[in-house]
Amino acid sequence: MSAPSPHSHEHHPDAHGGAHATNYVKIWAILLVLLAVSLIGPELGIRTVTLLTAFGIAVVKAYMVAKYFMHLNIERRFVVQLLVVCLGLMTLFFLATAPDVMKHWGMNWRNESAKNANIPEAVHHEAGAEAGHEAAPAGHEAAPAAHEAAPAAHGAGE
Amino acid sequence: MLEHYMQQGSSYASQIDGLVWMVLLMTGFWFFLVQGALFYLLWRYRARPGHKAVYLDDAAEHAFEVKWIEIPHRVILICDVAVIIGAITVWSDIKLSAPKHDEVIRVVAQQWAWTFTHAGPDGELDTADDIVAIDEMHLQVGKTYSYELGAKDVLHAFSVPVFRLKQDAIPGRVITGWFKPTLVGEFDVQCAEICGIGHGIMPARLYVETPEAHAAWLANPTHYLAYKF
Amino acid sequence: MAETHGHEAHGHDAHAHHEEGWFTKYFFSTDHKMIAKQYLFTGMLLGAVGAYFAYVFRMQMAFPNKPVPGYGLVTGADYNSLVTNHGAIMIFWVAMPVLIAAFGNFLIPLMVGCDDMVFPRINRLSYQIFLLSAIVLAASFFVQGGGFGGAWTAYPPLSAKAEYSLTPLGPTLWLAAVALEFVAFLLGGINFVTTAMNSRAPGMKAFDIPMAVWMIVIASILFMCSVGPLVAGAVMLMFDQQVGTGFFDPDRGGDPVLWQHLFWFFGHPEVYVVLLPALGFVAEIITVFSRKRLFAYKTVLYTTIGTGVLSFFVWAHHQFIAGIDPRMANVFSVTTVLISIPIAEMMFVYIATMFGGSISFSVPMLWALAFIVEFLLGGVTGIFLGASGADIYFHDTYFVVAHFHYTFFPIAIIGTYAGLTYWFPKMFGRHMNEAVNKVHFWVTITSFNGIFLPLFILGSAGDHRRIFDYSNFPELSQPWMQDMRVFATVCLLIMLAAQPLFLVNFFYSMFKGKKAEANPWNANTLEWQCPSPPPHGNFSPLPEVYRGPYEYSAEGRDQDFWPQNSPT
Amino acid sequence: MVRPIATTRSASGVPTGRLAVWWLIASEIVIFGGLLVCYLLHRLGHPEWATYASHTNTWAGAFNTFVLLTSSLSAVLAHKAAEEGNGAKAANLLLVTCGGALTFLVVKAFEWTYEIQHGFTITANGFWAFYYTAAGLHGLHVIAGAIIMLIVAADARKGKELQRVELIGIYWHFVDLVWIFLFPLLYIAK
Repeated sequence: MSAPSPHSHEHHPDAHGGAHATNYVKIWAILLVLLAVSLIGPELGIRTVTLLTAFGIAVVKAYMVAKYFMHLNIERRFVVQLLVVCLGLMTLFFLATAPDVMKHWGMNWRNESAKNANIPEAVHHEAGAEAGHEAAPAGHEAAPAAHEAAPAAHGAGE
Repeated sequence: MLEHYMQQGSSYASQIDGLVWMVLLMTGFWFFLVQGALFYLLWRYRARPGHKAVYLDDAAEHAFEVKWIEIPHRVILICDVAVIIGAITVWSDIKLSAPKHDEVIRVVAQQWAWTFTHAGPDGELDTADDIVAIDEMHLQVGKTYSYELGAKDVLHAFSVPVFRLKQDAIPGRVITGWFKPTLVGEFDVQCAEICGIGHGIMPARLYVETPEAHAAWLANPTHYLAYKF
Repeated sequence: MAETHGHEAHGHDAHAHHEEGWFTKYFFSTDHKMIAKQYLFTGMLLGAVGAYFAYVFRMQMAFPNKPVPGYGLVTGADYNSLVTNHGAIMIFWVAMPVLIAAFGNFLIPLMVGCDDMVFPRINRLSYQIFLLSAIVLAASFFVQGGGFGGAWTAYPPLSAKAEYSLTPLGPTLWLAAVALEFVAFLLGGINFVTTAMNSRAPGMKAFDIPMAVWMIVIASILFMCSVGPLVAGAVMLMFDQQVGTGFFDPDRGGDPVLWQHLFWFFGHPEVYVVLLPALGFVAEIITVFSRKRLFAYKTVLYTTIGTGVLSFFVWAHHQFIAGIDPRMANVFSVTTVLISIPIAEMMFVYIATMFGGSISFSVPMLWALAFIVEFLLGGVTGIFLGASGADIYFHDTYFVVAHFHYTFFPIAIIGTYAGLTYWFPKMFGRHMNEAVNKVHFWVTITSFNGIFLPLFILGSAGDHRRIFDYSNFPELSQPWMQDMRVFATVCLLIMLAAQPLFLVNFFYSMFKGKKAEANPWNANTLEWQCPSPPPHGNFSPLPEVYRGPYEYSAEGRDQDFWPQNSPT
Repeated sequence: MVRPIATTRSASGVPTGRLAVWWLIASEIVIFGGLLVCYLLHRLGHPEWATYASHTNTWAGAFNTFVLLTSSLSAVLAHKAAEEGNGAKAANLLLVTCGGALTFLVVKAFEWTYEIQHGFTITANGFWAFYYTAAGLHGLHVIAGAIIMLIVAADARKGKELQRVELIGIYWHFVDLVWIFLFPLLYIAK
């Protein structure tokens, strides 16, 4: 994917530090402030705000670390392109797999076991099991219901 | 091409066979054309004393490419578009559409047997008169059936070659589809997804009967057949 | 670049001084050529194991439920385990080590004109991890319950739960072996790509790099970018197997379809990962033996990169009827049929290279041409399976088996034989017996077609994969079908019988063959400009490059070849 | 072991060591990316996981994020020192980074023991399975990074192989980046 540049030319000094002394401590301070901000979200309790701040700030922090600490701003372009392509592949994988794994029903199919796990009764039930501190897998209780609801097979198979 | 080897037992079997014919004609044409060109070039430019290879510089290569490679390349693109259109129409007719069904049949695959729950005389599933048969499926010719496919343990695949029907059964999922038998007879049902050591020994028999024979079967169903082997 | 001519000479001499004991020379060597031979011999040994598995289960297909000579009675579990591990061994432990690691290790430093891989010790480590993975795989057969039998795709819940696969340890050891093999090829891949990108001889511009190096580098990049999710998937599946989590267990919130996506997101780029090196060897060989410039170098390069990129968008054509949402099948059917365009263009360009050439039919050329001829049929039959409508009938039948053997056999076997017969003089400094190799070629190719052409017909007649006994299916146990299975098995026996011809010739000529000079085929690429077999440090002095690798029959020159490193 | 001449060349304009580390980072992105995509798919598909996630200790996660950000700072300062040729200072800063790694692991150890004692084991349900797998894989990368950092620091103190300080720095920033995304995914999204 990355056609290497023609015969290397020395415009790119080996040492990065020499370019300009970015004040790393300042960047670090900004990152801590962003971390603090992202922590306010759960305190407020408004779900959308929490999600927005948490992930928005995570992206900003990631950008700053990549740019200033990993010196991607003065790295050769094909390296940045390579990393972005890998991220793009992951989003491609997410988008193509979501209709089957994220959603639990589709054209001519429905995911019975996942659907039963979602219904509130299962959650309430799980809370009960957890209060008892025995770590019975929560999904298990819901499973037999799934089997019965879907294939009401005659006793032969059980 | 397929009907020579496997009869067409369902309404959409001919559509799939038609698509296979189209792809066969197109790919056959290109295959023999390209092989012919290759063997001709090998014969024509074989090493002979006094014969020297020609040197095509970029300009000559480009000219050759435009004439001999771009044109076939575009025609292949057109063939591909035709194949895509054919494939999507056939796929949509079979897997995406769900025509009004006369009866529903529930198919459950498990490690190494098929369980078919027929709707019984009243034509409704989950009623008292349901008929459950092991490794036996009785259908009436000409009736449009919808199937509910589930699996108990591992992945299986409900495959009826004569219907050109194949759909994986996934534990935890119920997958629906339809078919309409058009050929009376006794056919095979195979498992098309590896499901453990018994994958090869879980055949089921499919009986497509005339309305009278089907009614007779409904009257005294031969279900609960013991395992044959 | 810091290195000057003088410095190189000094660096080179320092190499020669330290003496290598017998052990370090052969088993603990960091010389890319020795590591290449280690990969080659391990790959060939495991190829024999894979071929033995094929022999056993083909005998079971032809003569069901009769004891197979050299194995005994094949039960259902045995059959599944043999088929699973035939597939896994041939792809992960024969095609990849020989095509990418053996030839990659041997050719990349020589073809880009440097003395070794950039990280020799990591190179040695990647072979050791690969050897460990082969040992772990071998161990997986001898644990309680036998080897893993859930197909090389290892779909859960069959591969995740011991109560379904009836082999508690087999799947985990198999998965550990595959994961170790991924680690070995990630390390190796980084070495190949960095060496090819950085250690090029001075003067070698991007379009002066031979196609074999380009193809192995692009293959390594495709592998590194696609194997990631499956490494994560392997960790999750191993936890499912041994720790008891429910990543892919539908009863506990997991989803088996997620594993299918993880596997095939890697699976399809993987088949291009093994295809590209073979295409690279074919490009080198057809240009040398038709004394002609590779037709449209840039077109080949850009279609290769195009095929590589497109190969990330097609994976769900393996899952049309495997429970994905039917609407997604249409999307993947479009991309799958479209990927035939760049591959078709590459085939046309290879064939156009023959135009106006002076073609001599030596053994490497025969193998390279056989690759194109057989791979065309493999590619063409892929359209039937890429078209979602037709795949409903053909999925998991022997039509699919025949299709991918018409692509994998040219890649793994014909590509390897082409590479071996072409680079044998350089690797071992001697010539193989040409006549014996030609007999071996014709017997292998005719019997190969004899095995898999009938399988297309059997697949169309409804034969499904991985079924060890068709007698339970009346439709499939018709006499003419059983005769075809017997015919295919007999052809396999003939092919296997022909292989010792090559092996004896190979090992005999290694020591007793006619001495080979540096450039027996009069080729341009740099590996032919150093003595054969190349000494430690390859070139002295390290070459400079002045032109592309394929300047054959240039006008106004008496010689019909023009080595890359000759100034005039 | 005499390093081959091949390593001294950099036709692509990026020194060989750093080019190899970028390829390593690319393959790591795809590995962690694959795992996090699977987690995200399940998390968006199963709303009830939010209640399971409510038992994670956000403050421990936040403190660990602070620890890793600080260790990233010391890693980049070590790189700056190595650029200026001051091997000893770079080695000390690398040791500070290893200290940060150790703190991270100690906090994680306490966090996990608390959670396991309260029944949230890896086999409890889907969320906890992903929680331990993702955080565990990340923890292993932290340990691997710390070990390599000690080796590089030992060489740097003697003024040898100073360019490796930058290489381990890039790897360490990547480990920090993965945690920057793991933190909201596992801790904040409740």
